Amino acid sequence: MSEHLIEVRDLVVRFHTAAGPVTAVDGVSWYLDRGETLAILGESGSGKSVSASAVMDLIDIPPGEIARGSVLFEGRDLLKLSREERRRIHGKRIAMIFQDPLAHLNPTYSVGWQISEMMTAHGISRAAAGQRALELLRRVGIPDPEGALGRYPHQFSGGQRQRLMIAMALAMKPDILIADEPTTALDVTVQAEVLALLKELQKETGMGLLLITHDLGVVAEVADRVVVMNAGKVVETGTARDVYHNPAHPYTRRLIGAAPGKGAMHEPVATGEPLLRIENLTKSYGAVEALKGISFDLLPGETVAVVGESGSGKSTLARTLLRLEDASGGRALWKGRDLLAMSTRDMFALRRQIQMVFQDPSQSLNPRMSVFQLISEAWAIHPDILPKARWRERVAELLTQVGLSPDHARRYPHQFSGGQRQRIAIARALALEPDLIVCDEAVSALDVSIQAQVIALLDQLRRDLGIAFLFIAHDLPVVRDFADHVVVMQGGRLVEKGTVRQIFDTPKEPYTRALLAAGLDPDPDVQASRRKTRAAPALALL
Amino acid sequence: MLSTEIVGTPEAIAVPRGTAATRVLRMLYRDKLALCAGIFLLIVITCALFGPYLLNDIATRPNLRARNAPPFSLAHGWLAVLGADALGRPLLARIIVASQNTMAVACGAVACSALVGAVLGLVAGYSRGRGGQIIMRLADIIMSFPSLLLAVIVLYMLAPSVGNLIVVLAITRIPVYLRTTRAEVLEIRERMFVQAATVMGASRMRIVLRHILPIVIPTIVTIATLDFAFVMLAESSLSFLGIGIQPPQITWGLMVSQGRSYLANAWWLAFWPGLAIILTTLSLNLLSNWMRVVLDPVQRWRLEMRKTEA
Amino acid sequence: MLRFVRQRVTASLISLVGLIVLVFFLSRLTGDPTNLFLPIDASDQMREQFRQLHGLNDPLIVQFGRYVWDLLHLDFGESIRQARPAINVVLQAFVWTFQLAVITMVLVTLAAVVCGSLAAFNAGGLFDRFVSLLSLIGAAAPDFWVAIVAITLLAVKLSWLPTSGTGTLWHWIMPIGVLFIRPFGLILQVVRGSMLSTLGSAYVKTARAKGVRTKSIIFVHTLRNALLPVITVIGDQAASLLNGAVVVETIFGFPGVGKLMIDSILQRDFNVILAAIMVTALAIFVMNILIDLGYALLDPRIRY
Amino acid sequence: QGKSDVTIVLGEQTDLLEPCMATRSNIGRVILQNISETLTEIDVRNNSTLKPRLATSWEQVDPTTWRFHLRQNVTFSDGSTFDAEDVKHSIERSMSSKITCETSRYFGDTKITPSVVDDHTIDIKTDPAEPVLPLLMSLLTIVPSETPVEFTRNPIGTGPYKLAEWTPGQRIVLTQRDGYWGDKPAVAKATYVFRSDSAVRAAMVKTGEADIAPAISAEDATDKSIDFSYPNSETLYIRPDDSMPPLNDKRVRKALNMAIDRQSFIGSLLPEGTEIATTVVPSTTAGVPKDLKPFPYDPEGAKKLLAEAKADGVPVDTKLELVGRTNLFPNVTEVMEATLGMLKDAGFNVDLKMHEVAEFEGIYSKPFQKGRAPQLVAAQHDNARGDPVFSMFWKYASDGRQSTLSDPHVDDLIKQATAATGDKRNQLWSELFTYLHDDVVADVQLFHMVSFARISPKLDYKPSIALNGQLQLSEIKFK
Ligand SMILES: Nc1ncnc2c1ncn2[C@@H]1O[C@H](COP(=O)(O)OP(=O)(O)OP(=O)(O)O)[C@@H](O)[C@H]1O
Ligand SMILES: Nc1ncnc2c1ncn2[C@@H]1O[C@H](COP(=O)(O)OP(=O)(O)OP(=O)(O)O)[C@@H](O)[C@H]1O
Ligand SMILES: [Mg+2]
Ligand SMILES: [Mg+2]
Ligand code: NI
Repeated sequence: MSEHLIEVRDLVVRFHTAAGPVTAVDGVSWYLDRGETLAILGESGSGKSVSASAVMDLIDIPPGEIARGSVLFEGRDLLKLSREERRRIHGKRIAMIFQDPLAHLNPTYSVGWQISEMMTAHGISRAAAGQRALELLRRVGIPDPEGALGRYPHQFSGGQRQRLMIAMALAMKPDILIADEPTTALDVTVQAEVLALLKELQKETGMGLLLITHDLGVVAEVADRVVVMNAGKVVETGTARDVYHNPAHPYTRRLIGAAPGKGAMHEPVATGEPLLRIENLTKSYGAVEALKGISFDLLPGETVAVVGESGSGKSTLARTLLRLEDASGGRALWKGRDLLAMSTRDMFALRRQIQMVFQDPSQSLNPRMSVFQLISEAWAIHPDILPKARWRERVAELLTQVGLSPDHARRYPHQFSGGQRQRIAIARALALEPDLIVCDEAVSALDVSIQAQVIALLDQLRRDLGIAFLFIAHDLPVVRDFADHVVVMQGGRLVEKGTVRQIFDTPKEPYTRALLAAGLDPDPDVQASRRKTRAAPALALL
Repeated sequence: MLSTEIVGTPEAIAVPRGTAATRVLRMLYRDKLALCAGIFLLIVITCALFGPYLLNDIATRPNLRARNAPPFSLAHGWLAVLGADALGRPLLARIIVASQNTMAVACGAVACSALVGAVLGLVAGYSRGRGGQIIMRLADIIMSFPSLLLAVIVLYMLAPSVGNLIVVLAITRIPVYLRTTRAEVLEIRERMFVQAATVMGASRMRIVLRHILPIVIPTIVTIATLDFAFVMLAESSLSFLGIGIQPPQITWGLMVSQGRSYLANAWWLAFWPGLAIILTTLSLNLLSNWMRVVLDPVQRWRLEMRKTEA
Repeated sequence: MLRFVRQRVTASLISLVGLIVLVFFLSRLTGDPTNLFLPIDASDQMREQFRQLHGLNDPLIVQFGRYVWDLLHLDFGESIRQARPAINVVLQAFVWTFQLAVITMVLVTLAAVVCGSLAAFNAGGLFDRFVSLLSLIGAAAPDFWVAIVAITLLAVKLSWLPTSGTGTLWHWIMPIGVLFIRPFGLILQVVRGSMLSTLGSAYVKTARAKGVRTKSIIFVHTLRNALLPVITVIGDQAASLLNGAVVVETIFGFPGVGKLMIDSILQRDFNVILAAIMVTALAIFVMNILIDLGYALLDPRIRY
Repeated sequence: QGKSDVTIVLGEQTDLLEPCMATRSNIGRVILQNISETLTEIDVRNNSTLKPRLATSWEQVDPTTWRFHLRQNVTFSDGSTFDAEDVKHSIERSMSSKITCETSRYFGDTKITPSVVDDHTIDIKTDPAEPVLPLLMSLLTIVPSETPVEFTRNPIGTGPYKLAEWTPGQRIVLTQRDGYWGDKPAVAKATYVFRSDSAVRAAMVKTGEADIAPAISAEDATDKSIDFSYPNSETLYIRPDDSMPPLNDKRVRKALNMAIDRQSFIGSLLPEGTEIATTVVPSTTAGVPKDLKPFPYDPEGAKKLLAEAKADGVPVDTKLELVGRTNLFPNVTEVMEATLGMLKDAGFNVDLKMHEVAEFEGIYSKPFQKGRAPQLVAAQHDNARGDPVFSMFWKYASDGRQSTLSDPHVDDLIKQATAATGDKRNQLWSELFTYLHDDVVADVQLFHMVSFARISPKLDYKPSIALNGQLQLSEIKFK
C-alpha cells in the first residue's frame, strides 16, 4: 500500500456507560493524501466526530477505549506515540476544528490570546503570533478584527465563534486539517468565503482536509473523495461524483434522496390576530448595535424563518424575545401584551407558551441531568401537562420522534454526538407543547435524512397543534421547504421580508439575491460548473 | 435530600439494574478507601448513639490509681488499652462517650453554617438586587467580628447551652459558605443551561436548587468536611468560657485541650482524641470526594467501570 | 469597574459603621471592666472612682456619642489596661499579624494551588493520595499540638530553630509553618475538587488539540476557570489570619492582634476591642473588594 | 548576650509599668524592688519579718501616727535625690482619686495623712489607728515628687535598675544604673519576655533562650536539676454558700470537708510539696495556729452526717453547684473533676460549672446573684503579706465582699484583731482561725499550692514564696 498522508485502519472505539459498553466506531478505515479533501458524510451519531477525536488523542480513556486499530501519520502509528510526541504534532501538523465552538473555546481568555496560544505553544514569539492572529481574524471575516482580539467567546455570535475556531486551526498552516462541521452555523455567503479560504490554503501548502459534514452541497463544492458512515461503520467510499450519482448503499441513497429544497413551497394560509408582533426592536451591547429596529409579525400556526448573515443579530433577536437579554428599545406584543415590559412574575406564567432551541445545544443541556430528567423537567415545572406516571412513556415517544432510541434516556449529555444533543434539545422544547417555538439553528447539525425526519415532525406539529415557529436557519433549502414567511437580516437590520415564494422567486434586495446565489447544489457536477463561472469574483472577495 | 434525588434517578425506560440504593452501595464498594471511611463513620455514629448509655460511668469516674496509665497495657482493663487520663479514666471509654457530644456539636454547627451560608449565598449570587448586596455586607461584618467576642456576648445574653454553642460556631463559619456559594453562582448563572431552564419557565427556586446547587454542592461539602475538624477543635476553646460542653461532660476537642499540658509526659492524652478527630475528618473527606464523583456524570465511570472489567 | 469599586467602598463604610455600633453596644452588654481591672477586694469607693474615671457611669448612649465624637477626631480612646491610646496598641500588633498573614497566605496559595492542581490532574494517583492524606491530616490536627511538637523537636531536641519570639528570620519559620497547615489542607482540597470538575471541560480538549503543554493546560487553561471558589476560600482563610492567629501568637510569643483581641475581650478593654475590630475589618473589607474584583478579572462573564 | 545578663520569661503580659500598681504580680515581678523600692520590705527568707529598705527605722509616735526615718544619699534613676517630699507625694498619689492605684486597696477606708518632719523624716497619721502600717509600707512604692498623678509609662525609682527598653507585648529591658545606694547586684541587664504557654517557657530555659521561667506547670517541670518548686502563697479553698440551705447547716459543711481525700491529690494531680491547708492564708502568716487538724477523709462519716441532717429536715438533696474558674492553675479542671467525683461518692447531689474570670468574679464576689443555686465556689486566695488582715475581712466578715458568713462573733474578732498589735494581735487571729475551722466550719480548706520555676544552671538563685509577686534581680547570682 502506498504511503498516505494519514491513514486510519480498522479503528474501533468503545465507550463505557452505566448500561454497558457502546461501540461508537466499529472498524473504520480511511486515508487522506496531500492536497486532497476527504469528506465524511453520515448519519448523526454514526461516529464521525469520535473517529476524528481518536486521531487527535482527545478521547477520554477511560471511560473510552480504543479497542483496535491504528492511525498512521507519516508512517508512524499515532496511537503508539508518547504524549509529548503527539503534543508536538497537534496543532502544528494536524489541527482540528470542533463541532461545538462555544464549549471548545475557553470562556475566560480573550480570543486573541487563544488564537495566539496556538502559535506560542509551538515556539512562535508572542508578537508575531499576535500579528498573525489579527490577520487570521480578518481572513475569516470577523468584523472589527482589532477589537475582536480582546473580546471573549461569549461576546460573539455562533457563526463568529465557529470562524474563530477555524482561524485558530489554520494558524500554524497544518499539514492536516480535521474540520468537524465547520460551517454548520454559517450563512451561505460566509460559508462560501470560508470554503474558499480553505481551498486556497490547500493549494498553498498542500494541506490535507478531512471534512466532516452533513451538507451535501459543501461536499459537492469541495470534496474530492467521500466516505459515508452509518452506525459506526464505513458503508461507502468513492469520489464525490461517483457517490452522488451512483450510490451503492441504501443509506447513501436515502441520504441523497432526502436532500432538502426540492418540495413545494408553502403558501401562507394563516390569518387573524398576530401571535407575536415585533415593533422596532433594538438591542445594543455597549457600542455594538446588534439589533437596529426590527419589526415583523408572526401569525398563529405559522413559520417565520429568519435568515441572514452570521452575526446579523438573529440569535440576539431570539434571546431578546425570550427576555434572556434586556432589549434596548421597542416592543414585542405577545397576544397583545408587551413581552418586554412584562413583570418577571407575568413572564413566568407566559414562559410555557414560548420555547426555544438554543444554537449551542450542548451548553443548553445541564450536564448533571440525564436525558430523562432533561426532558421530563418540563413536566416537573408544569405538572398539569402530564401526570408523572406517563413521563417515561412520553419521553420514549419524544426520543423516537426525533430519531433517538428510548435507551438514550438514561445517558447524560456528554455521552452524545452533536446532532444527538440538538435533537434532545428539540425534544425538550416539544415536551412543553408551546404555542411558539424559537428554533435557533435547530437542525443545523443534523444529516439530511434525520433533518428531513425532524422537519417533517415539526411540520406535523404545526398542522396538528397549531404550533408556530420562529425558525432561525442558514440552510436555505430547509427554509424553502419549511417556512411560510422569511425575514432576511443583515448587520442587525431587517433587509427584506416576505412569503417564501416572494423571497426565493423574486428577491428584491441585493443581499437576498447574493444569499440565494451563494447556495450550493448537492450535485458535484452542478457545483463544478458554477465554480467555473464565479471563480474570479469569489477570489476578489478575499 | 437533593443529592439523593440526583443519584437515584428514576430509571427511565431501560431496565434498571437494582434500586438506587444498591447502585450507590455498589459504587461505594468500588472505592475501597471510601468504603473504609464509610465503615469508620458508621462506627463513630454507633458510638455516638449508644456509647454514653453503656460507658458513661466508667468514663467519668476518677481512679487516681490508674492516673496517666500508658497505652497498650491491659493492667487497668481492656477499656484502658489506649491508656488513661490524668484522673485515671480509660481513654477509650472516654473517646466513645465523647463522640456523642462531639458529633452533636460538630454536625450541628457545620450543618447550620453550611445550610444558612449556602442558602444566603444562592440568594446573594442569583438575585442581582439590593438583597444580595445586603447579605454580602452582613457577611463582611460577620467575617470581621471576632468569634470570641460573639461567644462572650452570647454567654452574657443567653444561658450557656449546647444550642448556643452551635449557634456561635455556626455564625462564625457562615461567611465561607456564603461567599463560596455566591462566587460559584455568579459564574454558573451565566451558563446556557440556566437560561434554558428559565425559558422552560422554571421558577427561580427550581433553577437555584436543581440547576445551580448541584454544581456548588461538592465545593461546599469539601469545605464542610474540613470545617468538621475545625469546629471540633474550636468548640473546646469556647468551653473555656463556660459556653456549651462543660467537664465532666466531654468532647474530643475538650480531651485534646486537656491533654495539652501533658504533651511532654503523657502524649496519649491528647493523641487519641486528636487521632479520632483526624480520622473522622479524613473519612468525611474521602466520602465527600467519592460523592463528588458519584454526583458528576462525567466522572461517574470511575466507580462503574471496574464492574465491566473485573 | 470604577463605579463598582466606588459603590463597594461606600457600602463597606456603611458596614463599618454598622459594625462599630454593633460592637460598641453588644460588647458593653458583656459586663463591666471595673471588676476585672480592680482587685477583687477593692472597695466600693474605688470602684465608683474607676467608673467615674472611665466614664462608665454615663448612659450607654452618652458613652456612644462621646466615642463617635472622639472617633471623628481620630481619637480611638485609651486602653484601660495599657494606659495608652488604643489605636497605638492595635496598630503595633496589627503590623505583625499583617506580615504573618500575608507571608503565610502567599506561601499557602502557591503550594496549595500547585499541589492541588497536580493532584486533580492525576486524580486517584499516588501523588494525589499522598498529598491529600498529608494535607488532611495537617488540616485536622490540633494546631497547638503541631506547634509544641515542632518546638520540642526543632528547637529543643535539634536546636535548629529558636523556640519562639521574634527577631531574626529564623523566628518566623515555625509560626508560619504551623499557620500554613490548615489553610493549605483546605485550599488544596478546594483546588483539587474544582479542578476535577473543570478538567472535563471541552476547552481542555481544544488545548490538547492545539498541542499546548500539559503544564499550561493545567495552570493556564483549567486553573483560571477553577479559581473562583478557590480565591473565595483563600480570602476566608486570610480573613481568619487577619483576625489573629491566636494559638500561634500565644505559643510563639508573636505580638499579634489575635492575642491582643482575646485579652481585650476577656478584660473588657472596649476601646482596644473596637480599634482592633476597625483595623482588621478595614483590612478584610479591602480584601473582599479585591476578591470581588478578582472574580471579574478571572471570569469575563462576571460583570458588576 | 553578655555574661551578666539574664533573660526572664514570664507567662503574663506586662501591660503597665506603673509603680503604684506594683502589687499586681505581673507588674511587680518586673519593677518591684528592681526599679521602684518601698520603705519597708518583708524578708521572706527569714520568717517573713519586716526589714528596712528605704526607711532605716520606724516607730509609733502615738496610736495613730507612725514616724519613718529615711535612708540618706539615695537618688532616683533620673538623678533627683530621695527625701520625705517624695514619700509624701507617693502616698498622696497612690491614694488620689484621679488614678485608680491598686495600692490603696490595702488601706481600705483608712485615711492617711503624711506630714514631712524634715528631709529624712516623715510622719504618717492614720484614721483610725493602723497597727500594721510599717507592713503596709512594704506595698507602697516610692516615686519622685515630680511624677504626675496619672498612669506613667516611664517608671522612675530608687532601685538598682532602670527601664532601658520597653516594646509592649515583646520585651522589657532593665539595666543596672549608677548611683544605687545599696550593693551592686550581679545582674547587669535583665530582659523580660512573655510566653503564655508553660511548655514553651520551660523549653526556652532548656535551650538557653531564657534563664528564669517562673510559674511553669508541674507537668512541664520534668528536670529535677533545673526545676525548683516554691510555695506560691496561693491557697485553694471551697467556699460553700453558708447563707443558703442546705449549706447553712454545719453538718453538711462538715460532711463536705470529710468527703474530700486531700492527701490523694498530692503527688498526683498536684505536685509534691503542696500542703494541706486549714486556713485561708499560708501557715507562715502571723497568727496561724499550729495545732489545727485538717478534717479526716471519711466518706462514711460524711454520709452519716448528711443522713442526720436530712432527718432534721435539711434539704440535703438539693442540687449543689461546684463552681470553678478556668485557668486558675494548670490542672484546675482535673482537680475540680476529682473533687466532684469525691463529693458525689459521699452522697452529694452536685454539678460542676467552670467559668472564665469575669463571670467567675461575678459569682465569687458580692453582690451575689439572685435566685442562684446553693454554690460551692472553688477559689484561690493569695496572701504573701505576712498578716491575716489582708484576708480575713474580705473572706469572713458579714460585709466582706467574698463572704457568705454572717457571724457576729467572727465580725467582732476581726475588728479586734485588726486594731490590736503584737502578741495580742496574733492571739486574736489565732482564735479566729480556730473558731472558723473547728466551730463554724466556714469553708472547705484544701491546699497551699506550689509552683515551679525553671532556672538556668548558670544562675545561683532559688525561688521563694515572694516569686509570686516580685523577682528581685539583686538576689540573682552567677555560678
Ligand atoms: N462519551 C460517550 N459515551 C457514550 N457514548 C458516546 C460518547 N461519545 C459519543 N458517544 C456515542 O458515539 C456515537 C458516535 O458519536 P459521534 O459524536 O462520533 O457522532 P457524529 O457522527 O459526530 O454525529 P453528529 O453528526 O451528530 O455530530 C454516538 O451514537 C454517541 O451517542
Ligand atoms: N455579549 C455580547 N457582547 C458584545 N457583543 C455581542 C454579544 N453577544 C453578541 N454580540 C454581537 O452581536 C452581534 C449579533 O450576534 P448574534 O449572536 O445575534 O448573531 P447571529 O445572527 O445569531 O449570528 P450567527 O448566525 O453567527 O449565530 C454579533 O456581531 C456579536 O458579535
Ligand atoms: Mg459530531
Ligand atoms: Mg446565532
Ligand atoms: Ni448546514
